[in-house]
Amino acid sequence: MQFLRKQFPVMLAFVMGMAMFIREFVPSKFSEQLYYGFTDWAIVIVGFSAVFAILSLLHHHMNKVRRRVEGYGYSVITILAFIQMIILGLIFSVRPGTPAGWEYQWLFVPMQATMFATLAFFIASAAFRAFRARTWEALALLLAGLIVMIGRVPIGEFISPHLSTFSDWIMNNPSMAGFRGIILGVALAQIAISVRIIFGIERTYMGGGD
Amino acid sequence: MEKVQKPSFIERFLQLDRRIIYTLVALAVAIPLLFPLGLPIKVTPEVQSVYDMIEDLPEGSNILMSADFDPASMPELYPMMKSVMRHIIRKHHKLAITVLWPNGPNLVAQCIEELKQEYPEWTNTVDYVFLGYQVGGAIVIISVGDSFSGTFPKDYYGESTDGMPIIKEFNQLGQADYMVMFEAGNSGDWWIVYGTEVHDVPVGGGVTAVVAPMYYPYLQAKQLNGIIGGLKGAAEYEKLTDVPALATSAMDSQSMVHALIFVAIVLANIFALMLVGQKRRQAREEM
Amino acid sequence: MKNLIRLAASLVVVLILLLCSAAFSQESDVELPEEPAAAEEAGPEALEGADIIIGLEPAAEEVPAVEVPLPSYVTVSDLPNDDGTGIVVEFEKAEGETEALTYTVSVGAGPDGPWQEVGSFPATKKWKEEAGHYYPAFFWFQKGRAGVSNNIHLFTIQNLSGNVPLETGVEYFVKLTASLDGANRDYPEILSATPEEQWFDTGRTNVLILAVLFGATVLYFIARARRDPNLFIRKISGLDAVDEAIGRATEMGKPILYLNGMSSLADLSTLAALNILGRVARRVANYESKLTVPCRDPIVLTVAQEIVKAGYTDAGRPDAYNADDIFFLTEDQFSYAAAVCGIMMRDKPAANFFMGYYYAEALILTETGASTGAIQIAGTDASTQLPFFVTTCDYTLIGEELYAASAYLSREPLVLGSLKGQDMAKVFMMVMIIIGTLLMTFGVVFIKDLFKALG
Amino acid sequence: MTHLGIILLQNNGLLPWQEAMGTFFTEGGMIVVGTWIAAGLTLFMFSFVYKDNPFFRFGEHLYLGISAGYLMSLYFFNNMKPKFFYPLMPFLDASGDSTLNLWVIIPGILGLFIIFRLIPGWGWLSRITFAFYIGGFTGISFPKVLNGLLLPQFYATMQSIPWQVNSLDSAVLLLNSLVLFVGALSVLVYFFFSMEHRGFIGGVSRVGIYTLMIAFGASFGYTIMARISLLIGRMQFLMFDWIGDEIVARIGSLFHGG
Repeated sequence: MQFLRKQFPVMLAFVMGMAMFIREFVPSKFSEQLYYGFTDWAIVIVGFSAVFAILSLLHHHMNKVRRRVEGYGYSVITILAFIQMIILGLIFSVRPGTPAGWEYQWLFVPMQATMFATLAFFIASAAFRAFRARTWEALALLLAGLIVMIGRVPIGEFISPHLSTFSDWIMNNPSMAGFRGIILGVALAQIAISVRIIFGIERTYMGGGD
Repeated sequence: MEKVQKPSFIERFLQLDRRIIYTLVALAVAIPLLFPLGLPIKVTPEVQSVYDMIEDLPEGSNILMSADFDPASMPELYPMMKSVMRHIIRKHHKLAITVLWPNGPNLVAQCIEELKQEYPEWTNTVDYVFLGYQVGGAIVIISVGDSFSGTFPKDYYGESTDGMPIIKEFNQLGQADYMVMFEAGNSGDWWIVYGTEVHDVPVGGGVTAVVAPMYYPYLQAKQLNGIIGGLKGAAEYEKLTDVPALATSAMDSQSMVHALIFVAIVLANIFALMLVGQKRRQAREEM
Repeated sequence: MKNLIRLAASLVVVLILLLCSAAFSQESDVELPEEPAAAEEAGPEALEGADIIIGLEPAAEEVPAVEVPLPSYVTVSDLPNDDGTGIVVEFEKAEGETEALTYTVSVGAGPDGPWQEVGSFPATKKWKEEAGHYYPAFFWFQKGRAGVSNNIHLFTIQNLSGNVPLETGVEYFVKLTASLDGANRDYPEILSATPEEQWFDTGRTNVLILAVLFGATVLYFIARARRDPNLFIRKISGLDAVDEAIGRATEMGKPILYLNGMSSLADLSTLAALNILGRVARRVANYESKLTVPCRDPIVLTVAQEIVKAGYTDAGRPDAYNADDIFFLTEDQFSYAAAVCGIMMRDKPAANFFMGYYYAEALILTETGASTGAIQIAGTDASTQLPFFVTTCDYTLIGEELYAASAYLSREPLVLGSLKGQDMAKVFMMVMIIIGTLLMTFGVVFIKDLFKALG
Repeated sequence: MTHLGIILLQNNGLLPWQEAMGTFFTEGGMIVVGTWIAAGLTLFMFSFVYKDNPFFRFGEHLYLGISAGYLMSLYFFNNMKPKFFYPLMPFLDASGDSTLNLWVIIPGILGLFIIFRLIPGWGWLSRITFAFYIGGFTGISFPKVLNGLLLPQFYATMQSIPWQVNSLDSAVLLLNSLVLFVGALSVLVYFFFSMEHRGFIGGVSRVGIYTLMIAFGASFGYTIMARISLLIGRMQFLMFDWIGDEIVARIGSLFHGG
């Protein structure tokens, strides 16, 4: 039992990791089957875990209702909205032209688009607060931001006709160099964490204790 | 120096409540939509070349259009699709329209309806055919290389495409003299790789600002003859066709908001510098 | 543990030797082609791995109205580095090729047809240089590799008409036709080849070598850290803020909000975020504050519950753990964001942690968090969202720092050793970039091809 | 219930009641109703940028429930049906594309291990699932990181430096390649953990910080336009689809003096 709890998961992670790693260098049909086999299985696992996740969501809101915490009425809305959607969705499917499809088009999509659009407000207020030349680094951020921002709209032409050329230059040279450095560093870090996981050195994800 | 009074105007400006900024942004977007300002727009060469291609083709040439986007990209792509379509109608070209994204066809249908009110003589099945959506992505593109009527047995309105007057002259990707695609994702890659490169059809693209960087390499490689990028590109095309519409006013909104943010940031920095100066002076006086 | 690492390391070495030998056995085929006598006539640049090489001058029996150029020789062979579903036609640029010339390739089950057209292309397209993955450029020592710039046409056949894939082990016959101004001319020989599957993708040799090199470096430094646990790792600014934020939340008696990012566990940054969550949970348990973890991915939810539980147990406070505090919201990006904003505005957490991968919603979350006056600490490798975290959060772990922080916080020598290994790999990379740039500046260009990813 | 279960699992195109609904949900009245609901919810969701309020709270909870329900239905139709139920019970798939594949019982068991977390004392079983899932995906991403992230950037950074300067254009080219070379390397030095950032290393990492700041500023400025486009899209919906072209045009003409 102790073996199943401790050593077995580590060994399983090693075997799976090595198998999928080696597979990447084998072009044969078997290796392709292995890949699609694994991802199909992962989809099934996620499907089961989704059931667990939904139970967690419902439990969280049921708890609020049961304990009558402030605003528990809203939790009732979430529960009802979920239940009616899943029932309609499973019976009629979620294609356009079904009740669930209608709800998707007229409830889900507008709310999604609106939340997305609030970014226009937030980006303005974030720019206002953050673009202050408090330090030399902040000045670099501020100048690059202002030039690129204004170089992208027609009024940039009023200020200087070279502004949009210069803003493209910033995007394609110093900015690209910065992101390249970030990506190279991240790639190395990801390699290191992969090695630690495959060789069982990194086991936080398995929890601890018993 | 007992000056613990109300914060000065400068200090209050630097601590500006975010809600005031939100209100200003909302106004800066809404007002130009109501009354377009008509700020000057400079046409970039990549938009000009799409326009020139449609303009210079002899009247009655075959043009294929693919609208591969959904309502999420409508603010950017719908206005440019509409003005390109209007340009095609004016030049009396034949037009076939396909859609590779499942939620796209309604947008095209809406665009056609609106243009028909402007140009009542523009006739379905003769001047244009709206083939609608077909599943399969790249397979659809390979298949239209063979025939439109085979790939789309029925058009969007449920009519059989076989035997339509337009289909008699224009039934293959290869017969197109030009193609314009409107892309919010990577379907354009498929069009280039499996379609226009294979059949040697020149192609121009209208793309959202987000995916534009993906398509510029094709422009450099001359696999695209032009790009209409984002709202700005749409506004430029409206200027070229001389019908300022949604994109032009949206571009005015953009300019307004950008100017607002720009001025606010510049003022904030000047004020912050002034405040630092003030504090220093005060400190010196106290000494 | 030690033995496991050793076992694993030796396994890797054995596997690599195996794979390399496979690679080189294939290479030897390439370097020593059994050249048929006919190839001599074709000229010195006999093509590698060809099943059949024919070098006859095109027979000029009947002179067509237009002189259609034909290539001097054509080869058909198995497509290398594939799963046995492709064959490839190669031929040298014909003399007098122009844009107007079109080549058409047809495939048949027997030498006499029936023929199915599988592709047709103008003479300005389909060059061998473009077929990177199948003919990796870093084997510059291969014959016919150097100085072939746009001299050899290469056309791969993987589907018959109607998208029917080729079958492994079946012989296919190929006919090449050149057309110019309506006149057609067939290449006089019908050639054939049989698709076969390969067991090592030579196109990824450089990836494998680098993976082993970097992997071994990391493992070596982990082993070294075991002997000498006092490796120097500089302080990562922003990490002290983690403790500070937890302390402040406790003083104020307010909860702490921790997000693991928007991605699934298939994304390594989510794992880094979960690692940090484990450390945060341990400290939170000591301080007796409340830790709220809304999740977006079902599997991340379950792992996060396990990790927080372990953190509380390690801190000796298993009773304080409440599974309901680590809960699922939804997988939809913006309803998740809306719900988290709701939590921020109502519970007013004193500290918000944003770790892992984020998309556009990042700014909605951080701006709402800033408006409630919380201390905000972010850590992400999502380069598109970094600008927003950096400008709206109190501390941001940028890119690699997220991963380093998860190692640093654990303070385990083994994990710190892997940071050291990572740095060594970085030195190697920087040196390679400098050497490569210098060499290329002085005209040695092949060095770049060694690092080309061929997909 | 079993009967309904079977119907759900079957794949036979439109079910009878779906046909009966016809175009009820896609035409006429339901669109008007939809537009009004959408407009109302749009305003509800926008209201939170001002401050938390009952309207937003209503919208937020409704959105949460609907999205969770919608995505769970999608999970069922797109994941569980084709990948789990059909391989177990191929006779349910009317298209006949499915074949019996009992191997899917293994991921089924691994999935059940996660649900077993609800049973006290059984939670540790889910570790096996985590190990399987995380181990496999790590093995997949390790080479992909090299192939898709590291090598392409590495390859792009290695550029020959055009030293010959004989015109303004060539000077710009030289500047560009130097900026790219120095910028990328200095950022890498900034991410160096084994040494204190002092002396030469400290100087280079300062350059790295400036490069990063320029990159972040530029990327921030670049994104503003795309975000405002989204707000324009919503405004156009409220002003033209909901309130209607004519009214908006009339308001507009009031101010235009028309």
